[in-house]
Amino acid sequence: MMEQLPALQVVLPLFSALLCLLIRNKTASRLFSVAVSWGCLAIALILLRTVQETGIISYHFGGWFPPLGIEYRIDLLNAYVLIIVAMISAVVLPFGVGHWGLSIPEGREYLFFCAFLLCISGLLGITITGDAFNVFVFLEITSLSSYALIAMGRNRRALRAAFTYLVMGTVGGTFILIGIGMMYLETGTLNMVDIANRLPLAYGSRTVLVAFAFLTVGVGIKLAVFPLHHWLPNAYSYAPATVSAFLAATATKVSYYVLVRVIFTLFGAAYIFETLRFHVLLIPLSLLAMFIGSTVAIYQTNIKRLLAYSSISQIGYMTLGLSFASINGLTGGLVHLFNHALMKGGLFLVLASVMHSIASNEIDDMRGLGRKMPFTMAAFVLGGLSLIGVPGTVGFISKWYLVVAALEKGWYPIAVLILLSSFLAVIYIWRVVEIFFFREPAAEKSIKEAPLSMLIPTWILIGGTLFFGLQTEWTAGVAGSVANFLLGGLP
Amino acid sequence: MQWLGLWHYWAVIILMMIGLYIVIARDNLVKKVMGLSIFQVSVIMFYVSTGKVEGGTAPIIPEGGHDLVYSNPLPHVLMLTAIVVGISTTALALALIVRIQEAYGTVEDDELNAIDGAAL
Amino acid sequence: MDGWRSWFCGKLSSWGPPLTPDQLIALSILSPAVGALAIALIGRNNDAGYNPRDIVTVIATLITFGFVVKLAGPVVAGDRPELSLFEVLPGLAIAFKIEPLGMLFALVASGLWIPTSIYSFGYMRGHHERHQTRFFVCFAIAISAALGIAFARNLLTLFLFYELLTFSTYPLVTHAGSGKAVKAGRSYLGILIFTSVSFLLLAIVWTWQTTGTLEFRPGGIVSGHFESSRAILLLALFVFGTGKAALMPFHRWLPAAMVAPTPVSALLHAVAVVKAGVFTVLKIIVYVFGIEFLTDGNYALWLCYVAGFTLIAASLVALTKDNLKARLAYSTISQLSYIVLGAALATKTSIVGGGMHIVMHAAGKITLFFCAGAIMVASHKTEISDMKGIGRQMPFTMFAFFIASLSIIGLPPLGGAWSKWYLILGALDAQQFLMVGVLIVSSLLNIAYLLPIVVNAFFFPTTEVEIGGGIKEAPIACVASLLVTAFSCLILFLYPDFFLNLAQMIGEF
Amino acid sequence: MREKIILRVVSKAFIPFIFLFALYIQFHGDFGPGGGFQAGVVFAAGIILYGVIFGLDTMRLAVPERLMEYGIVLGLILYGGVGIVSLISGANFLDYDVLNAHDPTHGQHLGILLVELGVGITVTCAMTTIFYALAGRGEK
Repeated sequence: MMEQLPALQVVLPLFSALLCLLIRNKTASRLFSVAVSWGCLAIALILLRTVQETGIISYHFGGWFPPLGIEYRIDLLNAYVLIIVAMISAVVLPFGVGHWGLSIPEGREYLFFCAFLLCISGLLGITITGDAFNVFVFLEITSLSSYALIAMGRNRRALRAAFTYLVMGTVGGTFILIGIGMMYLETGTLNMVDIANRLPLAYGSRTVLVAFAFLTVGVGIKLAVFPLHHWLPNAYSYAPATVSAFLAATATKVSYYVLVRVIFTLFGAAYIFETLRFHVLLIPLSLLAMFIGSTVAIYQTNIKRLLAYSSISQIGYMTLGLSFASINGLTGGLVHLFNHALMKGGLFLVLASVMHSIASNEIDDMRGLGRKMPFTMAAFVLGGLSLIGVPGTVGFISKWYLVVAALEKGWYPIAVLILLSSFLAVIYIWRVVEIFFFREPAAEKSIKEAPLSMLIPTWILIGGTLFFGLQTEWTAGVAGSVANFLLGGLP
Repeated sequence: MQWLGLWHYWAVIILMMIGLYIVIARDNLVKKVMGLSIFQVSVIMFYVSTGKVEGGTAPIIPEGGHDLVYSNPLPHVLMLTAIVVGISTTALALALIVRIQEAYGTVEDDELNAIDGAAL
Repeated sequence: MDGWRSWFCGKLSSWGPPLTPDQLIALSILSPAVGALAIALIGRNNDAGYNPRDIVTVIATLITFGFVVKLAGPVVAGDRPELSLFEVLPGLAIAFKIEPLGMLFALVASGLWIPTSIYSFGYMRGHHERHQTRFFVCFAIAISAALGIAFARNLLTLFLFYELLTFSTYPLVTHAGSGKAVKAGRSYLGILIFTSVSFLLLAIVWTWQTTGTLEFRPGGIVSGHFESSRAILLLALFVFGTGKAALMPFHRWLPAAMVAPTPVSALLHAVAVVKAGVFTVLKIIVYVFGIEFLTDGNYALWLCYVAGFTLIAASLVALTKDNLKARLAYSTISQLSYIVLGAALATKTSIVGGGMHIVMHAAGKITLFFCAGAIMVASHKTEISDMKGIGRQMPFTMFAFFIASLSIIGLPPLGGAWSKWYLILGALDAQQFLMVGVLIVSSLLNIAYLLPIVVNAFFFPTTEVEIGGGIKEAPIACVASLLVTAFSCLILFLYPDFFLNLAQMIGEF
Repeated sequence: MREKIILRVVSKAFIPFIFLFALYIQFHGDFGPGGGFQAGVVFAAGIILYGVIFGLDTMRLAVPERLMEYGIVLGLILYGGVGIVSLISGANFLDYDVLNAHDPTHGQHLGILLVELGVGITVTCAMTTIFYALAGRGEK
């Protein structure tokens, strides 16, 4: 069975999603999806170990050998991203087991879990596949299920948010499709390794250029790179709380993975950064994202929107790391992928607990909440510190690599800007921390600490931000060898 | 006149722009979805047209005929999936529009904005 | 090593349970943290009467101090115990190694924690403060962070605990929860984080990127990698990045932090936090730049002037302040610059002076703050002009205030005399006669802003109508602690050997 | 549209042929153009035509909503089941060769037939469900 794991990684959640439709009972479908997500995590862990021990795994479907058939190709990079997706889903799905509350629409629980599992399988599929067209298919599976998930939010604005996301997402997805088509025209293959081998022959061609443009813009929309981020704040704010946590921690991460794949595997860093000088575009955009995202976050009154804008700025860090095209920079970007998943997942879970307790996301309603829900809010503070990049948290590690990368290139102003932008994070985090802890509660309502089934998943992620802030061998270590591998060095 | 030789690209691009324009410029959500569909169809046309080989036939091997030129079937197969994706997207979009209509009583974007307030 | 010293060192290290030095390092940093946890768990919402958390606090202070003292023995004897934890980044670990300067700072911070805790019980009760459990928890964490800074083996570890110290003291500054406190907390956190993230971290990464190491080493690590303007820039980033050293223009947080309850001002903003700042500056100058490197290139000359300016300017500002705590705050800023100046002069003697001043100023300033707090608890007075004649109602407090003032001014027979002595010697060594002048002028200014308070208190009749009315001495816990710290100023003059030894060993890693 | 007699009669006559054609596309997909997708859509078109002409309630009697929802799943499970069977038989996912122990080509035939059947069922049911979902909204 071991050699079938790559297929199972995707097939397991995919078919479990269908089974959820058959089960229909809300508790049963919930427990079932939790079990499935844990199974996915186990598979992902085994795959990472296998890749580390034996190198690249190649799996082909239906007896068609690559490059003709569809190939699942797992190297360090996707194994690493698989872990992120599987881990977050394994933590988010059990969140609040035993409580039905507000985050899951009543009467449609099984549909919720079905969409959730579909989304997981889509994300895992994008990550694992070695076939360019397959990326598109899984991308659409992810997108469709996430539109549905977002639309399940309680506020009617969730519907509009989902619709906007749908329009933007479809345009993005279609752009990716065009890009893939162009590459197919130029190389006659859809297998990524094959494309990568053949593209250098066509570097002069305009088709390749256009293909790259379409792919980047398409992925950029999905990734919410500044100025293509329009859909993200509303989608995250109005989605059901656990969905925000899951999407914030995984969806953009997987899009980032696709971008890295496109740039470093398909087109090759030398072509993108030396011939096209892509960083000339990407670095200013990343910096703008960092500053504008954070600045807008400062003025939000809805805490989920605040975190959503913070996500936009954090995505700026990731793309910045990528655009250095150096080992340290890419390590920084990739490690931030993991780190940001941990902290944003944790923070959104905190908000889900808060939502459960006070049924509001407005910062004003959370006055003095630190005293009523000390453990939950302490988790928020720690997650916030991590966003700021305080040493001892994961945020520091990412920032460290980015600054080192900037200095290494001699781009001192960028190093300074990276640090300054973390100061903006201090402002938007501390503004709400003050309100949580140093304001008197509005009215004496009986607000209780969140139940254990919510606290444990939250603290797993938040604890992770602390643990991996000190023990970086599994995050920065792996990210470092991925960066080495992508930039052509030895893994 | 080389640029005219690739006339199917022109068709694709014009369709695509029409679609995008509708998505951007129309306020009615249903029309937006229509634009989106046109946009997607343009890409499907693009793929299908690239699979065409001069004088090629459907890639089904008749008995005895080995020297025939076939069109490239792969883009067609891919588009099968893309069509399904398109249908799903449209269906989902329409479902959302129905629910927006129920929740807001309108499907015009500017009216929706007015209802939700400028704070969006 | 003479006889009594080896006997003393032996005594220091042999008492108590047998533990290896690396265990001791871990224990001394952990015990305040564990104490914090225990306080959090045991603490009740009873802020007025008996509360078991008080006992836990005292036990934690004693145990921590015990561990630090037990470590002092081997350090004085020449050992440099170390402990390495995780490797955070390749070649960069969270690691501790104790050298004399760190030992000095650790002894001061953990030692003064004991009287401060006892003082706090009296003060917090007397002042009817709320959320006392949170107060003691954060206090203990702050001490843990201070010890981490003291023992850090590399810049990364130091930075980690530096930031931990900032964040753990924030709730203490905003303790009152009033609008004013929250606003002060903002500028406190804002300035400290801004400087540390924008400058200090940048300097650290730059150093790492250029030299490939962040370890503290005798003789420094940057020589050979940085020169001329780049060295000056790096030094500026480091020194201004250490916002806790309150060098102008990044000093505003310190007066702002005075909204905190007085024990916080006393221990943290006269001892642990600010001393962590100047300690960091000293440590960076001695172990990252290296004294020779700085004097050879004359890179630190500008810092002398900045420190000298801060020294005089802050004293002048202090003269204008009528609020006692504000005056003490500016006095602290000025006194911190003595230490920075000692570092910037970069001679062996001036470094000794700087190190000694960490101890001497701590003992003096904590007493002054204790007195200010005691006056506040007993009479609810905060303005100096209202304190006329208060010496008659609170003789012990004001006597202690007098002793401590003399120590800050630097008059024998009090501890402050030693550090000033060495600082002036250091300035002479460096042939910075202007700085000698600055030091002398500032001593005069010290007299001008401290002694009038005492004179007011003892020799002027009170202006209040109800003479001898409500005002009595502060609670016994307060008075006892402030007398102990005042007495320690005297002791430090008579027996400075131990700290002097440590200070003279600075640079021997 | 209950009064439109022509529509009713004509569509009644047409619907069986639509179904038949769908089945043809479904099972001839092996040898010519066609397959599950197309067949499913045509089949669903027949059902939806019935619904449009005779009303939702009548349609619900003929093809219950719940049945259609299960149909989506069952079709896909049939598809996936083929994959799982090939997994269990020791080959890779969706490797049809192992489905028939004697002749890989027969295995291929069987495999594609089952998979396409699954697709056909799913598409039919999905289309019908979408119709229900959109058309049924107004009644609630």
